[in-house]
Order: sequence, then C-alpha cells, then structure tokens
Amino acid sequence: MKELLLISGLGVLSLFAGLFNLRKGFLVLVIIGLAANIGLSIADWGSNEVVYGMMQLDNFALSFNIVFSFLSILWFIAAREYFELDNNFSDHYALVLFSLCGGLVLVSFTNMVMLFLGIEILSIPMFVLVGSHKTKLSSNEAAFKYFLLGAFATAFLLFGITLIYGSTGSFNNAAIAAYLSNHPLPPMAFVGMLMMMTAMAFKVSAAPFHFWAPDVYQGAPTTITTFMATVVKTVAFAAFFRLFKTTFVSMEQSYQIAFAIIATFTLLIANITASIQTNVKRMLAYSSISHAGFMMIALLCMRSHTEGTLLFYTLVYSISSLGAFTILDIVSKNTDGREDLDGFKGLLRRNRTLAGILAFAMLSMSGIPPLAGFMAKYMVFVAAVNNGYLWVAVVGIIASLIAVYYYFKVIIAMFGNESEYPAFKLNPVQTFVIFVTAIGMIALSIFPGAIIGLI
Amino acid sequence: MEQLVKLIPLFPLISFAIIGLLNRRLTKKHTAIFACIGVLLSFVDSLLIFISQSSFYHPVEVTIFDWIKAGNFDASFAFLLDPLSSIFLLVITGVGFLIHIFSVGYMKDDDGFRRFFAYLNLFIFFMLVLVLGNNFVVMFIGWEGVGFCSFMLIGFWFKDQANNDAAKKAFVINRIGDLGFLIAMCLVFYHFGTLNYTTLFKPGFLSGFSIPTSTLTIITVCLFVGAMGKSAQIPLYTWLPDAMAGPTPVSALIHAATMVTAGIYMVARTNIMFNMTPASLEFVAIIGAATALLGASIGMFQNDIKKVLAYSTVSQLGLMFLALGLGAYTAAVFHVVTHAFFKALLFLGSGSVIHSMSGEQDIRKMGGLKKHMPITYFTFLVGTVAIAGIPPLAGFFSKDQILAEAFAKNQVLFVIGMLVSLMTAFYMFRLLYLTFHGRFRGTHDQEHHLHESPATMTVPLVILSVFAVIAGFIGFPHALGHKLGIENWFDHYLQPVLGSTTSHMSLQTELTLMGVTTVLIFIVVGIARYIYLTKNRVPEEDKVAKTGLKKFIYNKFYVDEFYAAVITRPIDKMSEFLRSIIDHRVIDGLVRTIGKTTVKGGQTLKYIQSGNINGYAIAFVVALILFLSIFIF
Amino acid sequence: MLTLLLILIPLISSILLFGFGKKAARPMAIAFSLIELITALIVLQLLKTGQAGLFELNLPWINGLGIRFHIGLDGISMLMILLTTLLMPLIVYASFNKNYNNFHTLYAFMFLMQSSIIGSFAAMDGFLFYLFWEIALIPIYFICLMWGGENRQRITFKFFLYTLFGSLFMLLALIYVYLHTPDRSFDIQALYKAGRALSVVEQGFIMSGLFLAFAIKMPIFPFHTWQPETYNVAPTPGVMMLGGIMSKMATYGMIRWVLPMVPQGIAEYGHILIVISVISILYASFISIVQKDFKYLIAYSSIAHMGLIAAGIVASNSQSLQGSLMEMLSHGINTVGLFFVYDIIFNRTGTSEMKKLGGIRGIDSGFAFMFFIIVLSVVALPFTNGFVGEFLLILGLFQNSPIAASFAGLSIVLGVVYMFRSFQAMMLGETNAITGHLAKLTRQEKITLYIIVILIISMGVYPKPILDITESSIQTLLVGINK
Amino acid sequence: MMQSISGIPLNYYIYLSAAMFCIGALGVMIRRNAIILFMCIELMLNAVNLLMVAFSQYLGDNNAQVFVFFIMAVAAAEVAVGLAILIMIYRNANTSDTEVLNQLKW
Amino acid sequence: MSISQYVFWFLSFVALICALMVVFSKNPVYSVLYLILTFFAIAGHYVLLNAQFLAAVHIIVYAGAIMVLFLYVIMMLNLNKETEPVKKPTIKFISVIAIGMLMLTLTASFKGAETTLSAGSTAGIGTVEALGKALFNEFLLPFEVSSILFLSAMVGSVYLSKKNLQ
Repeated sequence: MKELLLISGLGVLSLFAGLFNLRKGFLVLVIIGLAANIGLSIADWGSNEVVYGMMQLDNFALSFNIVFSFLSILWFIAAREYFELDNNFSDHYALVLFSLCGGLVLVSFTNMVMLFLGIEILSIPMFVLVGSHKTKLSSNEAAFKYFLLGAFATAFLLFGITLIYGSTGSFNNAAIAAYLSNHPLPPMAFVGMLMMMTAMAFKVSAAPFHFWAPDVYQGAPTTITTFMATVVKTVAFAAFFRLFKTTFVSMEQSYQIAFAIIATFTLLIANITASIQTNVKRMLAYSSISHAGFMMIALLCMRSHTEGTLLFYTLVYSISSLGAFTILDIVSKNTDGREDLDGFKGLLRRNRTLAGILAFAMLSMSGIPPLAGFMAKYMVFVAAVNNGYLWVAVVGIIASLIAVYYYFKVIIAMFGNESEYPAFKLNPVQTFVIFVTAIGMIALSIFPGAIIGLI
Repeated sequence: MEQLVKLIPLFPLISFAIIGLLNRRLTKKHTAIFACIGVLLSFVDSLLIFISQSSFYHPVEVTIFDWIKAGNFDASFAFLLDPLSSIFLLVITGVGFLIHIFSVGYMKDDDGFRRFFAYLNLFIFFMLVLVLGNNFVVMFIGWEGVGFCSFMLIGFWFKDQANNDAAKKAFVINRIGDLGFLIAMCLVFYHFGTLNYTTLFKPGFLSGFSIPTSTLTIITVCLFVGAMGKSAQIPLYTWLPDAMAGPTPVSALIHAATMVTAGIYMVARTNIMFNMTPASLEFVAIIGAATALLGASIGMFQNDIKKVLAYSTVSQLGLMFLALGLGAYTAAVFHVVTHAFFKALLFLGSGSVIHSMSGEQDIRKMGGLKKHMPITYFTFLVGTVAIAGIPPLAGFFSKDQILAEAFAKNQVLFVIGMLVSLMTAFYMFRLLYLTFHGRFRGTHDQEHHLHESPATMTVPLVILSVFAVIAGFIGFPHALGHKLGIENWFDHYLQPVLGSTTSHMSLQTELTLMGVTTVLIFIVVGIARYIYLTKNRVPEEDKVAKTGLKKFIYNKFYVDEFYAAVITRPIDKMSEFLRSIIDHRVIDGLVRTIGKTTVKGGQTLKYIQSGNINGYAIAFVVALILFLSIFIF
Repeated sequence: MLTLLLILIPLISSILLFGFGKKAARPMAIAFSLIELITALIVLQLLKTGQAGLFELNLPWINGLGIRFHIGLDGISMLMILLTTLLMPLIVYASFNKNYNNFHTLYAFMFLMQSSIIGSFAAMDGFLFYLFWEIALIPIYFICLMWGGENRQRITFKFFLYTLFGSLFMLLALIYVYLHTPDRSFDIQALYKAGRALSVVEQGFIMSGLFLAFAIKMPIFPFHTWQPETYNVAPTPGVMMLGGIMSKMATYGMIRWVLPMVPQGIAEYGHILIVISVISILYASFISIVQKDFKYLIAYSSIAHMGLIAAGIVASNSQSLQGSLMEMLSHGINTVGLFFVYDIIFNRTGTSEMKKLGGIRGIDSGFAFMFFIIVLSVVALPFTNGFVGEFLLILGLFQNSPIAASFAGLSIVLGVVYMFRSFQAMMLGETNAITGHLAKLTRQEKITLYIIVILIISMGVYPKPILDITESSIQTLLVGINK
Repeated sequence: MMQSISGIPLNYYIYLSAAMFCIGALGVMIRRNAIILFMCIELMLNAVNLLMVAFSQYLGDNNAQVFVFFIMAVAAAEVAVGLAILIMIYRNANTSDTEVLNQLKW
Repeated sequence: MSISQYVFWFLSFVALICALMVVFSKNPVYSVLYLILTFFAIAGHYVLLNAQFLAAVHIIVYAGAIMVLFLYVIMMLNLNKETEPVKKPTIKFISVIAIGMLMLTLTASFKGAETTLSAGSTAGIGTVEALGKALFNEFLLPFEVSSILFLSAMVGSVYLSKKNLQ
C-alpha cells in the first residue's frame, strides 16, 4: 500500500510542481521517491502484505517492483533532456508516475478488477506520452494506433474476464483457480482464458498480436520508446506471468501449447523482419519483440518456477535496450535526427565510448558471452529443454542466430571508417547512464545468482 | 664397438653442419677438405668395424636415444650392425668417398660448390642411418632423408624449372612408395606390436603369431611398393631417368651406387617375411624381370650418355629384384656391390666426358674421344666390360650367380635374364664405340678444348676400375670354387642374415652356363662392333621420323605420357572441379543461400506489417480464431 | 591457483595495453607474452613434480544453476597452454615489422583472446568451457573487422555467425547432458558420468552436437567454407592466432569433452566422423593442389591437417591421441611459420599469387632454406615435428580402421604435391619483374624464422619431452573411456 | 428453473452480447473513420457490460455489476483521451480518415 | 411466451440492428445516433434483468456524457460529411468471414454454458444499497485506484488537446 501511495503521491506532487514551476529540482525528488520505493519494497520483503484483498505484495511483486523502479530511475536520468526541453514537463512527470502506479498494481494484483484497472492505468498515460510529439504526424499516428488497438485488446480482455466470471462466479484469482481445479473445465472458461491470453500477448507485443509495436515504437519519441521497451514491457510480462501462475494453473496443458506457438511465432517473425530493417529504431523495436519471444519461453516453462528466469531476463534485456535506445537517441540528436544505419557509420571515430558501449549492448542483446544477455538466453534454453520443449529451444537458437545478423549490422556500421558527421562529446549525465548500463551488462553476467535467487 | 657404430653417421653429419652453418665463410678448398674428411673418417670407421667383425660374428645393437614413445609403441633411435649393414656401409662410404673426391674436380667452378657438398654429406648421413637403423622407423628416417637429399641435388641448378620438375617428380614418386612403406609399418605394428628388427626377425617370432599368409603377403607387397619407389621399379621407375638432371656425381652416387639400392637392402633386410610369402616373392621376381627387360630395351635406343646409363641402372636394379624374387638375396646384394663399383665408375666416366665436352651429353655429337682422354677411356672400357658380364670382371660373377639361380628355379626368368644381359652388353658397347671410337662429330671449339680431366677426377676412376675388376672374386661361384678351393666368402659372410639360399648345382651345368653366356655376349659385342665401328653407323637425328616398334621404344613406351593422361591430368581436372564447383558453388553456395533466404523472407514478411490499422485488427481477430479453433474443435 | 594465474596474466596485460599501451605497444606486448611464457614453463615444471593441489581451483559461482568456477590442469591442457604461450611471443614478435594504427588495441585484443583460450583449455566445468570458448571469438572478430582487408565486414561476419551456429548446438548438447546429471551440475566429472549413462542414440546426438561445433572451428569439410576467406581477409597476427592457436581449441575440445563424455556414442557412430575427417583430408588436399594463391593454399592445407587430427582423435587410442596432440603443436608452429613467410613475401611484392613470384631462392637462399624446412615439416619429413605427429596419427588411426588410415596416408603424397608445387613456384626458377629486386630479410624476420626452424627441427629430432608431458594423462583418459 | 429470469435463458444473453461484440469488432476491422472506430470500441465494451450484468443476475452476485461501473468509468476516460488524440491528429492532418495514418509500416 | 420474452426479443432486435447501422452507416453523425439507440436498448435489457440502477447510470454515462462528447467532437471538427470511400471488398470479405468464424467459435464454446451455472438468490441483486456496499467494502481499492486513472486521463487529454504555447 505504501508503495502505491508513494508513487501516486509523487504524481500528484508533480502536478503541483508544474504550478510552481520547480523544473530543476524535481528530477532529484522523483529519483529520491523511486529510491524510497525500492527501499520500502526491500523493507516489506517477505511480508506478503495483502492490500484490501485486491493486491498482494509478495516477493514476486516486490522484486518486479524493485526492478522497474530501478529501471525508471535510470530512465528518468537518461530522459532528463526530454523533460527539460518540453515546456509542460509536469504533465510528463505525472503521466509517467501514474503509469508506474499502474505497473505496481499489475505486478501485485490478485483480482481481475485490479488487472483491468492496472492495464488501463499503465496504458492511458502511455497513449498520451506516445503522442507527445504533438506536431509530428508520425507521433500522432503512433498514439492513435496504440490507443485504438489497446482499447480493442482491452475489450477482448474484458470479454475474457466476463466469460471466466460467468463460468466460475468470481473475479478473485485464487477463487477462480480453486474453482477451476475442483470442477470439470467449462468450455466457456477456455474461451475466456484464450481471450485474456491474446489481450496479454498484445500488451507484451508477442506475435501474432505484435503488429502495433514496431509502428508505435518508431513513431513515439525515443525517450518514450525507451520507457515502453523497458518498464512497460517488464511490467506487462510480470502481469502476464502472475495472471497465469495464480489463476489458470489447472489449464496448463492447454495454454502451454498456445504459449509454445506464440513464442516460436514471435521469435521467427520478429527476427526475420528485423533482419531487413535499415531504421535502427524500428530494428530495435523488432528486437524487443523477439525478446518478448524469449520471455514467452520463460512463461511457457512456468511449471518449473521460472519467475527468477523471467525477472533476470527482463532486467538484463531492459538494461541492454535502455543503453541501446539512449545511445540511439544521442546519436540521432548528433546526426540531425537520423535514425537509420548511416547515422551510425564510423561512430567509433566520432565517439569511442558511445560506440564501445553500444557494441556491448548489441552483443548482450544478441546473447554473446560474457555479457548478461547470454546468461538470460541460456537460462531460457535450459528451462525449455528441461520441460521437454527441445524444438522450441532449437527455434530459439536459430532465431538468435538471425538476431546476431541485424545486431552486428549496427556494430559493423559503427566500426567502419567512413563517417559523414563530426565527432561530439557526451554530457556527464548521459555518460553516467550508459556506463551504468554497461556495468550492469557485465555485472549481471558475473553474478546472475543475485537476481535469480530473489524469487 | 658401440662408440664406433655411433660415430659412423656422425662424421658426415658434422661436416654437413660445418659446411652448412658457415658456408660463405668457408673457402672452396676447406669445404672440399671437410666434406671428404667426413666421409673418409666414416669409411675408415666402418672398415675397422668390418675387420673386427669379419673374424667373429655377432650383431651389435646401439640405442642412441628414445625417439617416439606412445603407449605400447616404442621406436627408439637405435642402430643395428650386422654383416648386411656393414657391407652396405662399406659400399656407401667407400664409393661415396671416391665420388666426393671426383666431385671436387667436377664442381670446382660451380658457385653452388658448398651447397653441393653439404647436401652430399647430408645424403651420406641419411643413407648410413637407413642401413644402420634397428627398426623400420629409423630406416624410414633415412629412407625419406635420402629422398629429400636427392630432391635437393636433382634440382641443384634450381634456376632451370625443368630440373625442379624432375626433382619434384622424383620426390613425389618416392613418396608414393613411402606410403606403401608406411602402411606396411602400420600393418606390422598392428599385427606384431613392434617395429624392432631384432625382435621381429628373432627366429620363430613371426611364425609364432600364426598370422594368415594373406596378411603377410599384403605386408610384404606394401614393403615392396616402397622398394619400387626407391629402386625405380615398374611402375614407379619413371623418375630415375629424369633424375639425371642433377650433376653427374650425384647420378653416380645416389642414382646408381647407393640410394636406388635401398630397396634391395630393405627386401634383403626383411627376407624372413618374404620367405614366408612365396606369392609376393614371385611378384617381386616378375616385376624385377619386367623392369630389367624394359630398362634394357629402352637403353638400346637412347642417345644421351647419361640416359643410357640411367636406363641401364633401371634394368640392373630389375635384375637384382629378380634375384631377390628368386630368394637369392645374397646374389642380389652381391650384384649391388659389384654394380655399385662399375656403375659408379661408368657414371663418373661419363661425367668426365661431359666435363671435357663442356656439358654436351648427346653421344651423336661425340666420338673419337679415346685419344683425347685415354684414362677416362680405359676406365670406361673396364666398366663396360664389367657390366657386360665378361669374365673375370666383377659383373660377370654377380650376374652369373643370378642367372644360375634363375636357371635353377625358373627357366622363363632365366631366359629373360639372359636376354637382358645380352642387351646390356649391346647398348654398353654401342655407347662405348659411339663415344670414344670413330671420329669426332662435335663442333670445332668443343673439339679443341677436349682434354683429359684433372687428377681429382681420374684417380677415383682408376680406383673404381680396379674394384670393378677384382670385386667379383669375393663371391666366387660355388661349384667352381670347390674345385679350385676358393670358397664363396660373400655367401658365407652374409649367411647369418640372409640364410644360405643359393641352390647348389653340378659343376658342368655351371660351367656350360658360364660358357654359353660368355659366348653369346661376345657375339653381341661383335654385332655392336660391326654396326658402330666397322660401318660406324650413327643414330639418326630426332627429326628423322622413326617407325613402328623402334619409335615406340625410342619414346620410352610413352609411359610418362600415359601417366600424365591417366593420373596427373585427371587429378588436376578433378581438383579444379572440386575447387570451383563443389567448394564455391555447392557448399559455400548452400551457406550463402541460407543467408539470402532469411533476408528474402524478411522482404516478404515485412508486408504483413501493412501499417493499416484495420489490417492489424483483422490479424488480431484471425489469430484469436486460430487459437480458439485449436482448442474448441 | 597457478592455473588462474595463467589465465589472469594475459587478461591483465590486455587491460594494461588497452589503457596505457599507446606509447609503447610493442615492448609491452612482447614483455607480457614472455612473462606468460615463463610462467607457463614454471607451471610445467611444477606439474611434472606434481602437487595437484596447486593447479586445481574450484569455487562456487552460480549456485542456482550448478555452475562452478572450476579450473585445473593435466598434461593435455598443459601442452595446449604451452602451445598458446609459446606461439604468443612469436606472433607478437612477428608483427613487429607491421605498423597498424592503434597497435596497442590490436595487442590488447590478442591478449584477451589468449586469456580466454587458455581458460577454455583449463576449464573443468562445462559451462565455463563454453563461456571461454565463446569469449575467444569476440576479440578475433574485432581484430578481423578493424584491421582486416578487402570487404572484411561480410567475411568476418560470416565467420562469426558460422562458428556461433556451431557452438550454440554445443551448448544445447551440454545443457542436455547437464539436465541428466543427478544434482544438476556442470562439473566435468558429473557430466562424464551423466553422458556415459545416456543411451547410445542419445550419446550419438550429443556427439554430433558437440562435433558440429568443433568441426566448424577446426574447420573440416564440409563446414570449412568460412575459413579460406577469413584467413585471406584477416590481418597476419589475427590469422596466426586463428590458424595457429584457435583451431586447437576445437581439437582439444574433442579430446576433453567428447571422448570421455560419450564413449559408446563414439564407439557406435565414431566411424562416421572418421569418414568425414578423411574426406576432408583428401578434399582439402586436392583443392590445395590447384590453388593459385599461397594464402588460400595454407588455408586448405590446414583443413587437411585438421582433418587428420580429428580422425586421429576419434580413433582414440594412445598412439593416435599422442599423435594428434603432437600434430596440433606442430601444426600451430608451422601455420605461424607459413603465414609469416606469406607476410614477408606479401609485404615485399604486394602479391601472394604464386604464378607471379619465383626465383626468390636465388636472391635470398637463407630465406628459401628456412621456408623449405617449414614446408618439409608440413609434408611430415622425418626429423621434423610434423613427422612425429602424422606418423603416430596414421599408426593410431590404422589400429582403428586400416582403410581410413590408408586413405589418410594419401595426404603425405598429396601434401608433397601441393607444398612443393608452391615452393617451386615461389622460390625456384628465374626471378622476374616482381621478385627481381626483393629486399633481403631483416634481422627481426630472420630471428623469427630461426626460432620457428629450431622449434621444428628440435621437436622432430627429440620429441620425447613433449610426448612425456601428455603420456600419463592420455592413459588415464583412455582408462576412463574404456570403462 | 433457475436458468432463466422471467423465461429468458442465459444463453440468449450470451449469444446476444457475443453478437454485439462481434459487430463492434467487425466495425473496427472495416471502418476507416476514426470516430466510428471509437464507437465500435464502445459497442464492444457495452456487449461486455451486458454480459456482465446478465451473469451477475444469473449468479445472484453483485460484484459483476460493480465491475460494470469500472468498465464504464474506464470507457469514459478512454474516450476522452481518444478524442484528444483525434483532435491532435486533426490539427496536423486535417482529417479523421485513418488512411493518412500510414506513414509507419514495414 | 411471457411478455418479458417479447420485450427481450424486441430489445435484442433493436440493439443488433442499430449496432449494425452504427458500423455500416456512412455518416458519423448517423452512427452516433444509432449508437445512442443501441445504448437505450441495452439499458432496456438492464431493466429487464432488474438492474435498474445500473440502467440509469448507463444512460447517464453513455448517452449523457460519452455520446455528447462524440457529437461535440464531430461538430467541432465538422466530420459530418461522407468522405469515406468504400473499403476494398477483399478487406470487407475477409473481415466478415473472420467475424463469422469468431461468432461460430464463440457460440460453439457456449454450448451447455447454463449447466455450469449454479445460481444464487436473485433477491436484492443490483439494488443501489447492495452495489454501494460492495463498492465501498471489497471494491474500495479499485475505486480509489480508478481515481488515479481519471487523473491521468484528465491530465493526458488536457495536455494533448491544448495548443503548444511555446
């Protein structure tokens, strides 16, 4: 409860900050607040606090809470310019913080109502923020697509919830799980489960419900794309996992098939399509979809307690892509807004640090040891083989090979000699962020136990 | 004793090292001294051993160091000294020394002087290792080493790619033989678990294994393949004539006296195995006979003085293998010894001729050299008589012994052998007459600096000719020997190693044999004399078209062309095909296609992402339907 | 402990070079490599006297996944480490006649590579081995990418993807075995036990999974197509690392991770691997015969040799294993030598097409002679290191399958054909416009070649010390296999 | 006869709302006018609401009807945001036809 | 066949027809009007299901608020012209097929739904009192949380629709 109050309070506060225009200090305040949130979650560790029977702050919730709070701290720092340049920064702060509230709800819900509300609270600010380049049509388009399809998916989610309710007579996850495990499974429940699954798959942008993602990611301001690709995705996956773990355990056989299909689909489609992208931003969007595929494998193997794996994967992936997107942002700012590969040509010559760390990020995402991305993928593969999904693992391997292809296109471009743009310097904040991500990528690969051990 | 044995190969090695390391800092004189001293010392050494051994006999084993040791395989670098090897030692070092002396004169104004002697010494070293080795692997060291040296020496004048080709050809063909040798070694180790002579050839060791004869046959045949390569037998003989591209002393030492007899040494060394497999013995005999015949017949029509000698070497080696095949190991070795002397002599003679003809080798451009270079002529004559097998010179005895064996064991082979020796007599005297008798046919400036070679070259000739005369008596025929009370020392000496295989025949058969051969040979010589001296016919130029059999033989039975057509070119074609088609197109193509298809797939898949919002909705619903239908129906 | 030291020294030197090497890249590099070499020699001595505790290091790492930081040494790995540490100074010194930009970065990458390669040789934990195996790939990729030649991007990427492809299947195989260990552990002994417990068919699959990775890395037919191009495009130090050292990771992996883990699999399906290897011997040899470019010739000849080594390893008896190890060693040295010769010629003439060259022996006979020694070692003439290896290999292979051995033996004939052909084309004959005024060898080049030649001869004449290093380990290995 | 309230079986409601839901979905799939798309979404939500209420009645459970409140609330909020986005688009593109929103693809 | 059933059929008929008209009518304004009709029909259904309070809320929220908002926007941006060209028949076709399939699968899955239902007492369902209790006891947290939702929606829509005043 405290956490929720804290973050929402921060949000409200930011609105007032807008009134009194304390632009400078507020970032610090937000960071402190989020740090406090982390602190609170650590304090609550192990105490499975139940909030009005609608949320439960168990370790799963808390750990994911810690992770996305940490990520958003990094994000806030990286996004400083985005906030400062825009004249109504307080709205942005408020919206982001509100969506974080949604995130908190999503990682800890124990009731369908909360799932529904959480998703909405998470999404609606996002709809707005995606469109926050008001004058750019592409940004508007992204917002519109995201909004409309989001609402569409929500409708399906709701229909699913209704059907589940209709067949089990409750909105409470535990009650539903109990009912389903004690009674013969009604076909209506199946349909409900599938509809909810599709809706969630849409939220985590898993194929074939991923179509919105590339467009939205590309259209949105890079900063927001970063937020969506890291925090929102993490939260969505946590919710997805939580939903099926707590509610549909007894339908395992059925949804595992579906998950396997979704995972393989996602891996193949996303990677193959990504391999021909020339716009780096869009390519990274596809890559985030493909990572969704890997995380789907973690979900698929829910039976063997892959919470740790999922947590680790989301963290690693988010850190890598946070670094990647941030660097992309910096580069495109320094190449008068280019986002395609040519903007990256000869980056090594122009700024060694940037090139080096982007190379790190790329290697990590493509799962090359010793970087953390490899560890993450490795755990996923182990889980898959362990649950007898060898073929899924093989698909994963092929996918990650294709992935190597497009990630390395960036590296090759960077390490090439020809470059049309002048060298440039980094400001300390950016340097700080990307170095943190780099350290994260290495540290996580050396001490993965620290994260997996959590849950 | 051990120390002495160790020293034998050491001297040439040392002198090689000295010459090799400080070659430019060494004057030609010193080089020559070092080189000759090295060989001389090891000659003296082996002579001492020989003397101390001839009185009492026991084989000396010397292990120098553990060489290759892996699991139950153990090949130490060890020497074995027994009569067989000591005979070879003497021949190698002795003849080697003389040829060194000769080379000093022959090569004196060649700027590769030091290189030359370095290689010669190295060769002597490897040759000694070959004959001294106490197991197959050590023998293999020498075996390959001499091949390497012969490569270096054939291609001595490396600026001319023809020589290099000849050298490469020699090495490659030798390698084919070596492969046989290698496989034989593997087989031996596979079946008997050791490659050590003293263990293997311990009486009753091999028979103790009860290995099927077929296996042994394979082993022996493989060994013989190795011998084919080294000793230029059909089908691997073609390298030897080309090898004449090297300096003449090289031809004398390597391609007449020593290296090419390694094959005979090997077969003699493993005679116990061969004795257990009559089939392969027969095979050896046939190959030998065929080679002898072939070599001789080609030799009759050659016009290059060295080529003639080369083919004669081939045929003589054939004779030796014939003897081996008949199980007359002693006879074979005996012929090796005598042949070493007179063939070396002949080659050196030809060398001195070429030297004074300033590089001319075509006998059609020679003639009447007798008066210009008497010593050479005389020694050459001795050599010719010896090889022709006219008593009482060395060749007569050895060849006679072989023929006798053949006569006793297999009449067909005897006839062939006889034929070969007659042909030999013919072409040798043809050579002699064309070169030294008649009038000079060369150019004028050639004529007026015709000269007798310097002492360094003539002295070895003389010494060798002496040996060519007397060497025969060490192996005096048995029956006759009994009569005259001269025992066949050679047989007796080698008996412990090669066993007494000589079939004893009655006195008169032996005498009649000798008589008949001698008479026939004289007739042939007469014919030769008539053709080339009385009517002094000269072989026509290459331009003149030859016909029928003559043409066929003159072109060496087109064997090289045949090999080129059947082996070399097809391999090149196949390789090119593999390279350009299989490797680039098929295999790499496959790899590339995978990459291409991925990108293609991307190109097509991207159109699903139509950017149209209704499309996305449709996709959403359709996917949902699919999932539903999976579970409902 | 000492093993860790062996891994750490290059790592630290790499970091130092990267950080502060800009001024004095060359001296620092050679110094570091020599330090490493000396350390390795000391370790070797200690290993002979043999207090096992000194070398074993077994720390917990990722408890949840049964992964431990477990490194150790035995004769085999020691020999491999020796090869690495021996070649490293040679390669560094050989590169002194070069002048790349950011030389210190290049060296840093090389040392990083050395470190990880040594790690993979020392790893006693499956996961750790895989980790090192992969890490080694990154520096060489960047070396080729940043200092490579014509259209390096495509080629080096192909190389990277190709090897990654293989190693991912190795990973899958390892995971499979790992999941069959009772207490979920990657420890080598546990993996051995689990692997041997598997059914023959499973073992076959595991074997092929691992073999795929190793075959690509070696490489052998038909997984070799990345190699000639990569060798051609890579800078000389890189290609020396690649052909001299890195390919040995694969063969070592065969010995350490395939033979003892899936013995029945080898016994059942090993002959297939042998056939593949022998095919690759002949295939590569034939292709080498018609190669026009010397660098490609080296590439293909090394494919042939790796094929022979692979066949010998699969045959897995003490002769063939000893042979394979010896051959790895000599192949490493010879490859470095050949590439150095290539480098010398290319630097001077700007071409490595053999037809265009010739007559160099007439200009610099010493150079020609040393080159010829290397050639002889490649064609396995007795008293060169090449012979010991190949002889033992063929001998051992023969114990396993005579036919295969006989075909493999053909390589000694074909080898002569193509090596001598190239030697003749480049060194002999008359000089021409290109080679006409060729500069003689510099001191540095001479010394490098001297070292190589001395190594070749000494190892060929007296290989016993080297064979002794591995003998006992191989015996224990074989005992394990035949159990 | 618990299954039907005043003689109307539950299935009827299920089919009815399913049909409405599908019609709404169809609208989203075929229409291009943004406004109408929004309306179709509303249709779908209403279908859900109807079903909720029906279930709540048949199960005799209030929760569903409370849930309907939330749905309504969210619907309202969504519409607000959606229309805001629409207005924004209209400012830039001067149309509510979704064909213009086709810059981002492939 | 009781009266309520007649009412049910009538309302359902109206609702579906109007829904279809919403989808297929060219002019947005008509769509809005049809939608309102649909809402009324649905409200009728609520009444039929004796959830009168909900019916009232429904009318107020949808017809009262949302639809007005729609109309307002349409008028403001005067979208009330029939600009939309007919969609590609293929798309239409696919969509209709898809929807048919969806309908089919759904109905197929609903077979025997009622048997699964164990009905409780219908007494006092949907009364204001009951709903109020539920809302402020067990659904308190969602109620509070939805305030965050509204806040963000408000902020967002204001932020988006106001002109940038740089």
